[in-house]
Amino acid sequence: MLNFIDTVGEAVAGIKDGSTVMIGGFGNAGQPFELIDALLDCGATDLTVVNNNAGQGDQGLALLIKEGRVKKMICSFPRQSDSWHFDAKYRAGEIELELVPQGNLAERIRAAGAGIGGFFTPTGYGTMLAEGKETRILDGRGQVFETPIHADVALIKALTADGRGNLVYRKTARNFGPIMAAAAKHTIVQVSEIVPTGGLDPEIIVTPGIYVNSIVRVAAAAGETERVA
Amino acid sequence: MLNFIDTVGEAVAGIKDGSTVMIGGFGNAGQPFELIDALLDCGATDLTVVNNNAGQGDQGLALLIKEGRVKKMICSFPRQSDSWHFDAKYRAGEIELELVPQGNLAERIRAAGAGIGGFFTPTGYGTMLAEGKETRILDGRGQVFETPIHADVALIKALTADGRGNLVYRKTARNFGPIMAAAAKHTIVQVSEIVPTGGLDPEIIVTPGIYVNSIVRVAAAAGETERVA
Amino acid sequence: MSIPTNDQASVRTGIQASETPLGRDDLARLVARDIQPGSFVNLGIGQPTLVSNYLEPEQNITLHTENGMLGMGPEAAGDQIDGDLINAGKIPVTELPGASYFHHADSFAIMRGGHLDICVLGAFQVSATGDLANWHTGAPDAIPAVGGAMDLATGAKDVFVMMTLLTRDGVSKLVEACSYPITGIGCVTRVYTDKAVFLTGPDGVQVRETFGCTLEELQAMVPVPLRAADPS
Amino acid sequence: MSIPTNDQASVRTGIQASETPLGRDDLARLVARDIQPGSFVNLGIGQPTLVSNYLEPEQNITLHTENGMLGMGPEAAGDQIDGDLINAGKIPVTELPGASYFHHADSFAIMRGGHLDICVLGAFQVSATGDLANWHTGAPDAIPAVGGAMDLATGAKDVFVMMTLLTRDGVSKLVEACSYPITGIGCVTRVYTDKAVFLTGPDGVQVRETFGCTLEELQAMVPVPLRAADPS
Repeated sequence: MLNFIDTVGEAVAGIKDGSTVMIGGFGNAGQPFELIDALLDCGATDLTVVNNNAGQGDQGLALLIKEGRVKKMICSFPRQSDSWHFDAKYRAGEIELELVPQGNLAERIRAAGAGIGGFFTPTGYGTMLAEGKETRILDGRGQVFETPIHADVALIKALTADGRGNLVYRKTARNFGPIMAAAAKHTIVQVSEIVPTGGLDPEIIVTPGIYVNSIVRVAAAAGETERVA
Repeated sequence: MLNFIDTVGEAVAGIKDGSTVMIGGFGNAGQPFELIDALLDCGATDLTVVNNNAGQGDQGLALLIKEGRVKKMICSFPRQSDSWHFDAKYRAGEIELELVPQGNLAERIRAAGAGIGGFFTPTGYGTMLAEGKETRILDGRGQVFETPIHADVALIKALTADGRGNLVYRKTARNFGPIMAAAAKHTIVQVSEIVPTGGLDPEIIVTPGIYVNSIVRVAAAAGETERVA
Repeated sequence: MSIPTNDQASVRTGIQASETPLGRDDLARLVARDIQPGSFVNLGIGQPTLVSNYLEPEQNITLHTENGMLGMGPEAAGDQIDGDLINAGKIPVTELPGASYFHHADSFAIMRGGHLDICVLGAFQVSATGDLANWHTGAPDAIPAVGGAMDLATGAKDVFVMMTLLTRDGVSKLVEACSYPITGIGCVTRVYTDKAVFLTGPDGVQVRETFGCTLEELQAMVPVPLRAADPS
Repeated sequence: MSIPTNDQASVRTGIQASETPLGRDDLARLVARDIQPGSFVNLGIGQPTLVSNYLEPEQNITLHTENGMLGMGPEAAGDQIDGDLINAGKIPVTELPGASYFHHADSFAIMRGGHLDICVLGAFQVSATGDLANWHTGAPDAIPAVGGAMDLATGAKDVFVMMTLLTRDGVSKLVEACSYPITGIGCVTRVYTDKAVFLTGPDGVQVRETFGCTLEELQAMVPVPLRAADPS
């Protein structure tokens, strides 16, 4: 069921302790900063967070980690020059890390949304990241068995929603949004703009409204909050 | 390497006997009729054809089957009121049939393009169509192991191409085009219109040019050849 | 004939009854009314397609068609007919405001990923535990064709079947175990027939409504144990 | 210094030589010239990014970035900077005519499905048979991070490595077997270094060019058997 919600606080209010939460974005592009801030405010804890990174600087996901709300990160690239909050928690043994090659992360999220129970991929074969995993030779190549990543909630950012919850994104801010929307039981989207039903060309819709549960408009213009310098 | 080609005949000239050929379309929508006619004219035989159906009436794929060029069909729905050429060949034992649930067909084609070596799906579990296939319980459900379908050539139809081979489609004619383009070694596209590079908005491109090898413009307006009555 | 006037399928108490068997259109009207507002629904080819005639705009139902569309509108007529805009039965249809198009893998991901609330399918047979047989008669000379039936049966949250209860020869299509090749195991949750509405599942068959017969008369036609539906 | 002026990497005969080691920019220029016209290419973070500075428009190369774009242009400056348009290194970039955007699973399908002609990556070590180690030093206190390295290594048709041949301590990074955790097995086809270009594969290491050293001097630095490249 689709709901249009007035504030980011109300949008995230139902997120429970212990939830698995997917958060869109790659770098700052597509990061739903306002929803993450609201998640910080709402107090939910003991979270498993799925994101490409593990927070940067002193904002968003990094603060959620700093405040001890994240028990486990599933991500491909936690180590960055400004990922000090994750680094500190990790070295202190206070956060669990499941490190996943980025393509496996994307494909496992996609598999969850598409009803695939598991798949074989050459990525990671013979590496540390395949240790303990089932392997087999397919098409003459060593391949590793990977399983879907489902989530209770996805927090994503899109450019525009229509009255049916159909979404379009902007440039490389599209990244994880479409696959996370499909993989989560409940998808919460912050958008820059809401247009009436029929206001988006059916040919250009990237995420159909069937994958969207809650929409909240955040006033900043597209790309505005992420603008560099 | 991308080539713009003047005639459908030249476009299909390189298709060899024994090839696996994917043909887009669902019903008449998205069927590349002119490319199929050219394939008939070019004489290639002993083909394995991947299509949702097995030809209708006295046109296109049905004629290819009638002329004995198809040794095997991989499809989900061969039996239609006007699939008499397939029916005759099948009853005569002159054509092999690999019957695949439509979603497995789509997902197996997608897997080929995405480098997935195989996947488990609940579709077909416990049915005749899973006989002899590996199964396992995943996420508490019986699932069947399915493998990718690769092709030598894909023949598809799109609405518009730009100078880089980027494609957009029209309404439900999109169907198998995007996934077949990615699954074939060589993708041949008939389009209604070719626009200069930069003439398609980067946000709306459905098939990036990396999946396209040959483009030929076929004069009929979009939807014109398929118009009913 | 009359149809019970419950607004929501989920607020029924025990068994309901009408005086005559239901015709195809009445049955379609009943299924339409049982679909929860805001649902995403796929209607199979044939009898299930009739359901679309009875969906009310205020139900806000979104129809999915497997060939790559959400927001499918009614069948197209006259100038609306466009060969690029068809449904799974290859019939020209229309597009409603808020529609979207996608390719076949994305379309079946919607079905297979459990995102459709309901699909409505025809059937040859349904078993007491919800096994569905609707793709193959099993006849040795039959050319098999499956289409999207197995994906729908396995993927939708609820699978409703619409069928006549008896074959032309008077044999029940609701059976202990399917003799036809099955489409999916334990997937059917409700069976709408001309004589009754059945709820199927791991615990056996409940009867929600009867049309033109009593529960006892119904039991005499059907080779599986029936009981009145639990109040829900 | 001078770089051999072959137009196509595939038409070289035996070993080539220049008088001095190559600097980073000269090496990037050499890699750029070795990329076949019309190729689809992914350039890794760091040194490989320099290659984009030397691609000629007439080569008609399309750059892919893992975060969801084909047709990436040069780094953005001034008013061009847009936080929604970044590369895999999170640096603002530009969009060329004919670009396209897609989501992460579609972007990695391009990499994993074997559709990229070439990726160019940095490395800690490459083995004689083309194993790549470029994601983890193996240090016990290191926080591991892999990003898209394994997908690129495994997926691209050709994997080119750019690195200095020796560590700061003078140890060869071209090794018999990687001591660092590997990124992919047997995936590297060419290694571009300041001292030589190597072709790696199941049959061992061939030297295509040397820069500021002879094949014998090179062999003295490298613990794996080298031979002059076969004429190709």
